[in-house]
Amino acid sequence: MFQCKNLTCVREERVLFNNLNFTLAPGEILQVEGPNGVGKTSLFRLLVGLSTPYSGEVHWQQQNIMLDRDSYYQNMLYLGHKSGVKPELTALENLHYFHHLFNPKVKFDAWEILTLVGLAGYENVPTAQLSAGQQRRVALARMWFSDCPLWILDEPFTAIDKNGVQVIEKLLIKHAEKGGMVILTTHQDLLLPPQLYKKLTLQKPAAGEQYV
Amino acid sequence: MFQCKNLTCVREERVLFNNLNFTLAPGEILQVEGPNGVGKTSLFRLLVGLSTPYSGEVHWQQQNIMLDRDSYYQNMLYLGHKSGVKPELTALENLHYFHHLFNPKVKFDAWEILTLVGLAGYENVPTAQLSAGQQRRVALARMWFSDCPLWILDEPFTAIDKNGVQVIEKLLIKHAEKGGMVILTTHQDLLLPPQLYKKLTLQKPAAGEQYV
Amino acid sequence: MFNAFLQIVRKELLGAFRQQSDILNPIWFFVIVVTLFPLGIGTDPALLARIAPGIIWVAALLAALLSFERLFKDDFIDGSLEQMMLAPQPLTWLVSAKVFAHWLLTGLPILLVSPLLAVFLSLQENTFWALFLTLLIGTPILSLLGSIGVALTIGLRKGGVLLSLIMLPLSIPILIFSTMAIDAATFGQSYIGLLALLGAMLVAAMTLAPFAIAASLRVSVS
Amino acid sequence: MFNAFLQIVRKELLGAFRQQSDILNPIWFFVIVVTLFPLGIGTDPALLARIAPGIIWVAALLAALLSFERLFKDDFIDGSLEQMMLAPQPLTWLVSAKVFAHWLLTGLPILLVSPLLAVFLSLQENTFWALFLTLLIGTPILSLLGSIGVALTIGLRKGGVLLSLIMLPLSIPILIFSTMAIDAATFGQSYIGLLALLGAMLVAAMTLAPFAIAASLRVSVS
Amino acid sequence: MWKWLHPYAKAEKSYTLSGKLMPWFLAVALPTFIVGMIWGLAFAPADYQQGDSFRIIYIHVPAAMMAMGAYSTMAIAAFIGLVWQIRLAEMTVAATAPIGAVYTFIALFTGAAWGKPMWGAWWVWDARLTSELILLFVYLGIIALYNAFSDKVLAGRAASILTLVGVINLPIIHFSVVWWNTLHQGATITKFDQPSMATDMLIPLLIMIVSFAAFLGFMVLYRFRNEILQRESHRPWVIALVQQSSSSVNKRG
Amino acid sequence: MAFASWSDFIAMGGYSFYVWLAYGVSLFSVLLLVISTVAKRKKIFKHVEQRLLREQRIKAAENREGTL
Ligand code: HEM
Ligand SMILES: Nc1ncnc2c1ncn2[C@@H]1O[C@H](COP(=O)(O)OP(=O)(O)OP(=O)(O)O)[C@@H](O)[C@H]1O
Ligand SMILES: Nc1ncnc2c1ncn2[C@@H]1O[C@H](COP(=O)(O)OP(=O)(O)OP(=O)(O)O)[C@@H](O)[C@H]1O
Ligand SMILES: [Mg+2]
Ligand SMILES: [Mg+2]
Repeated sequence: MFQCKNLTCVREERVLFNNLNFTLAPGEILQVEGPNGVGKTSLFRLLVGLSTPYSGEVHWQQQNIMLDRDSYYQNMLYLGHKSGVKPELTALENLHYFHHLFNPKVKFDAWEILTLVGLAGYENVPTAQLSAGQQRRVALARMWFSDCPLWILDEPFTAIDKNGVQVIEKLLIKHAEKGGMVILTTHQDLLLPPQLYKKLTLQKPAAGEQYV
Repeated sequence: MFQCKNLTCVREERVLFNNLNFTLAPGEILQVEGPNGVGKTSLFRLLVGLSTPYSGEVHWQQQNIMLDRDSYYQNMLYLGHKSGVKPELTALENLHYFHHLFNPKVKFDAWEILTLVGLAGYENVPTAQLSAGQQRRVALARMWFSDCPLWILDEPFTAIDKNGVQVIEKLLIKHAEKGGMVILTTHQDLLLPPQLYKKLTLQKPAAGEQYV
Repeated sequence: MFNAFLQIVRKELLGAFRQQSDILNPIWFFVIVVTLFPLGIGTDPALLARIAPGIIWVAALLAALLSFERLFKDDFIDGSLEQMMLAPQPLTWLVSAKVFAHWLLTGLPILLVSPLLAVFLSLQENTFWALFLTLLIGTPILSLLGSIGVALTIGLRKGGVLLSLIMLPLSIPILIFSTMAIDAATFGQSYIGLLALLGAMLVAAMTLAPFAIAASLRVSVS
Repeated sequence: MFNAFLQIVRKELLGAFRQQSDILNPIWFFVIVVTLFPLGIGTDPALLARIAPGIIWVAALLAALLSFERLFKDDFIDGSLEQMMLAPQPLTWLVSAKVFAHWLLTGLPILLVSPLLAVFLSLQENTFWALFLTLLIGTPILSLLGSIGVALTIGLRKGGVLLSLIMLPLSIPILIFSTMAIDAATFGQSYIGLLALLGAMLVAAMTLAPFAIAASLRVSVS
Repeated sequence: MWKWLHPYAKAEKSYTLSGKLMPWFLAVALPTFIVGMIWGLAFAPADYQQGDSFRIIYIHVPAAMMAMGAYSTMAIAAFIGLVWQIRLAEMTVAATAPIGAVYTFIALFTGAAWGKPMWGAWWVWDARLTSELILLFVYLGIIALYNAFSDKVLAGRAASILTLVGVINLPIIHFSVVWWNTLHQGATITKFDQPSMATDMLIPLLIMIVSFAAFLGFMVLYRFRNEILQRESHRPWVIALVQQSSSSVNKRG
Repeated sequence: MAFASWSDFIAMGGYSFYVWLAYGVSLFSVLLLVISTVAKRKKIFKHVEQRLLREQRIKAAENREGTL
């Protein structure tokens, strides 16, 4: 169970959103929508605990995430605008590092996963020498061996080609079917059938809510 | 007239494409397509003269671009994966800089243009403090006051919201109608009517062409 | 948990060895700075020997400083820092691994070349040993203190010179005690007390700095 | 064309003034390095006065070095460097504007604080003037030479320390001539010849370096 | 203490409270300053060794003492702010730093102006002097760090962390005179059992110390209010305040 | 009174330069601090006013057609 309680975000003196509430149960996918600059990334950084909310709390299994980071982070996978891939290491080395740091208990075959994300043949090239989309794929590869129930994905489809987008969407459905939860943003329309996911549309605060 | 003659690109001992030829006449829009890592960005960097081709030439008005950079650059606008916007300067300052350096002869009203790209009210915020899409918009704003006939745009729609994509596509059409040329890549489908633009699909070289 | 520590150290070393020049860089910088001084000051051996320990220490400080950028800044830009902060291990621990790797890549090489420099600057054996010991204890403190500085300035564009502003005053005590110890050695006095003081500072830094670094990171990366 | 030059200088200065601390940073760094030495070396005024010019020069060199990263590196990362290379003006000219801005932001402040440091290090007036003049002629050469180094190393990740390796040997001649001039001044001899030599180096650097920088950039950014 | 207040109301309450306190500090600082300065400059007897140059003491010593005092205040506030997550305490740190820096600068400058006639040099690398210089650097570092952040909440926290780390310099400054043999005076007035100074000279000094302390308090409160305004500028009460002040200006002009 | 006359007072027993320099610079720097602090308060007020204007501009822009 993932809960977002009365979350208020203030950035540079502007209120982005005020008293945001939502709950995510296992098996659900939530797409956060909204125009540029409305506060999606800011919201996600609150949800993963990278920044502290002006007011309100985020709860994972009835527990404030700020109070017990370690157990939250054992269950959460976040992919942001920045990919977190080390450019001077190869794809293979990057995967191994992620594996050891985040999911040490999962058994996995790095070569197999790199083939699945379409990087067969590029395993030993320093990531800096890959194309924009290929670099992104190295980061996304983590979804293929993650055992975390909660995935928080900020525009996972940037720079990914059409075929790639479809494959990832299938993966998301599979994850939800196994009881996982997904929160994601994207400016492209999801190709998923509408009954499979919820939408949350962020809007600019109305005139009365601009000041808290 | 923009011509690409027998262009071959080799990166790290791999042939990306071999003997590529195409011509672009005034009023045409060309979308370069292809899966991740096929060589679109590499092609574009050849087209603008940032890197030198393995073999072949790029011609602008019958003239090799490498031989007369200045006159080519007076007519060409390139937007790449990196936006070229200075994060510590405000949107306004960035626009003024671009204006003076690239299109000093055009008359323009920076405030008006920032309103057009949806940044009204953010004119004096350092760009670093804008959202991903808003930062991208600052870079794209150059299209609104550019007098260059040739636009070369590498994934201009990244991080832009749906409404934004439509507005930009309209701008591209207007540019083409005035006799301009556009070369762009994007992984999203263009919403333009198909008769308005050409497609060039890059493919991985077949087995026989892998070595030149 | 130990595995995570090792993995981070391994990743840092791998990255450095991939960019081969990276390992040699601090040494070269150090050597060049030390050779600049005889050029700038004159080559009188007595004078050189007199100011040598000070020069070597200042050079070590500056070499550490120059290499700090890479400790966290690159990680910040490519997003691997924020991923590290979301790892299911205590951040203090992961951060210690990074500092340790930094020391391996800058402090250790400086220790290894110091005998060479001692020859260049006509140091006596006694003085050299004091220099070596103070460097051995002092460079880890520099790595720890510097990391606090980097962690504080990481989110800022162009934190580079701000970092030096923050870090230098903090490292001045180490510099003072080290050079006092070396001076004592030159005059044949016992300097064990000063070494003990430095050691105490090291222990304090080792226990407290990781917390300061982690807290600073939580502030800077947000 | 002049407009483009001014615009680039303006942009650089604006960026630096936005980050208010950025203008003061080179000065502070410089001041701090200069204070480190008395701490590391000892406080005998005669000794200090003797090595002062060397220290000030080395500090100026290091301050320039530390600030080079920002000259092109930031521009490279955010893509404004490649945009500059696509501007319809000669690249050599635009590049000169950047170097000039760099000098305004690092060389000039150092000149301005040098009287203060002269007091700290008990310099005599005659020596001080020699120091000031050599700095006046020397720091632009440093900016120019350093820019070649940055332009060469920019495409490499972690070029930072590599840069210092390339740049320090190049700047050694300047250091040597400057300190020779200052020494001559200390002993009351004429140093006009050495200054002329430095001036000649400056002229040569100003005419040739922009081409070297532009060519290096075309290689690095590709 | 604040627990019963609405979480948003803390800042507004402290704003008004500090506004009420400010005049009191000023009421102490100004008269003591005038009295102390006139007394010290014109009425106190000249020192039998140093002559009239010793009158610099009336700013040198208060400034030096309050420079350290300001830092101690900051360190305590930083500790409170970080441990109990109190943003107001972090603001205090940011508010105090520039004042501390100015006091430190004054101590340094007056010391230098005193040293020239007494020791024959504007500057010597003496332990006391050096450590005071380091203190100035620490202050400048804190201010620069604070200014470099655009989000002032984060800036306050960063400055607090740096303040705490910088505490390692305090004992060094304090014991420097004991550890190194130095040109600089040892403790003279702080030996309370037997002050080694004539009372005629001592009393104005004490008055000046009080004045400097009260002025420190006044400035801290003023800057503290600035900090609150800056950080809370999205709150209705600040906007009301701004609109009120701008309309009153309009009425006048 | 430790001085016999005004000119004695100004002369400060031969140390006039140092004493008055010290006092002058101290007063000056304190004055600078005060001025900058007061100016800061004004700046904050102006900043908030500007922000209010900015919000009005955003409102106005929202009603326009064809913006990105
Ligand atoms: C730049 C030069 C100087 C600096 C940075 C400096 C700094 C200090 C400091 C930090 C204190 C400590 C105040 C305290 O106890 O909390 C102090 C006190 C004092 N200084 Fe200086 N000083 C300088 C020059 C001088 C000179 C030249 C004289 C006189 C010849 C002098 C006379 C005193 C006296 C009498 C005290 C009071 C000592 C006490 O009662 O504790 N100072 N100074
Ligand atoms: N800096 C580089 N050095 C060496 N090889 C590179 C470099 N950048 C890209 N490549 C290689 O060139 C190929 C094409 O890369 P390019 O960036 O042109 O692809 P792209 O079509 O733009 O892909 P994307 O859709 O992901 O942006 C890739 O397979 C990559 O491995
Ligand atoms: N580092 C920052 N400092 C201050 N303000 C910021 C910062 N980053 C973003 N903002 C502000 O917060 C608002 C929301 O930004 P955010 O990045 O959350 O938007 P977003 O919804 O993710 O937009 P996009 O679709 O463009 O990614 C923006 O209006 C921006 O001005
Ligand atoms: Mg976003
Ligand atoms: Mg690409």
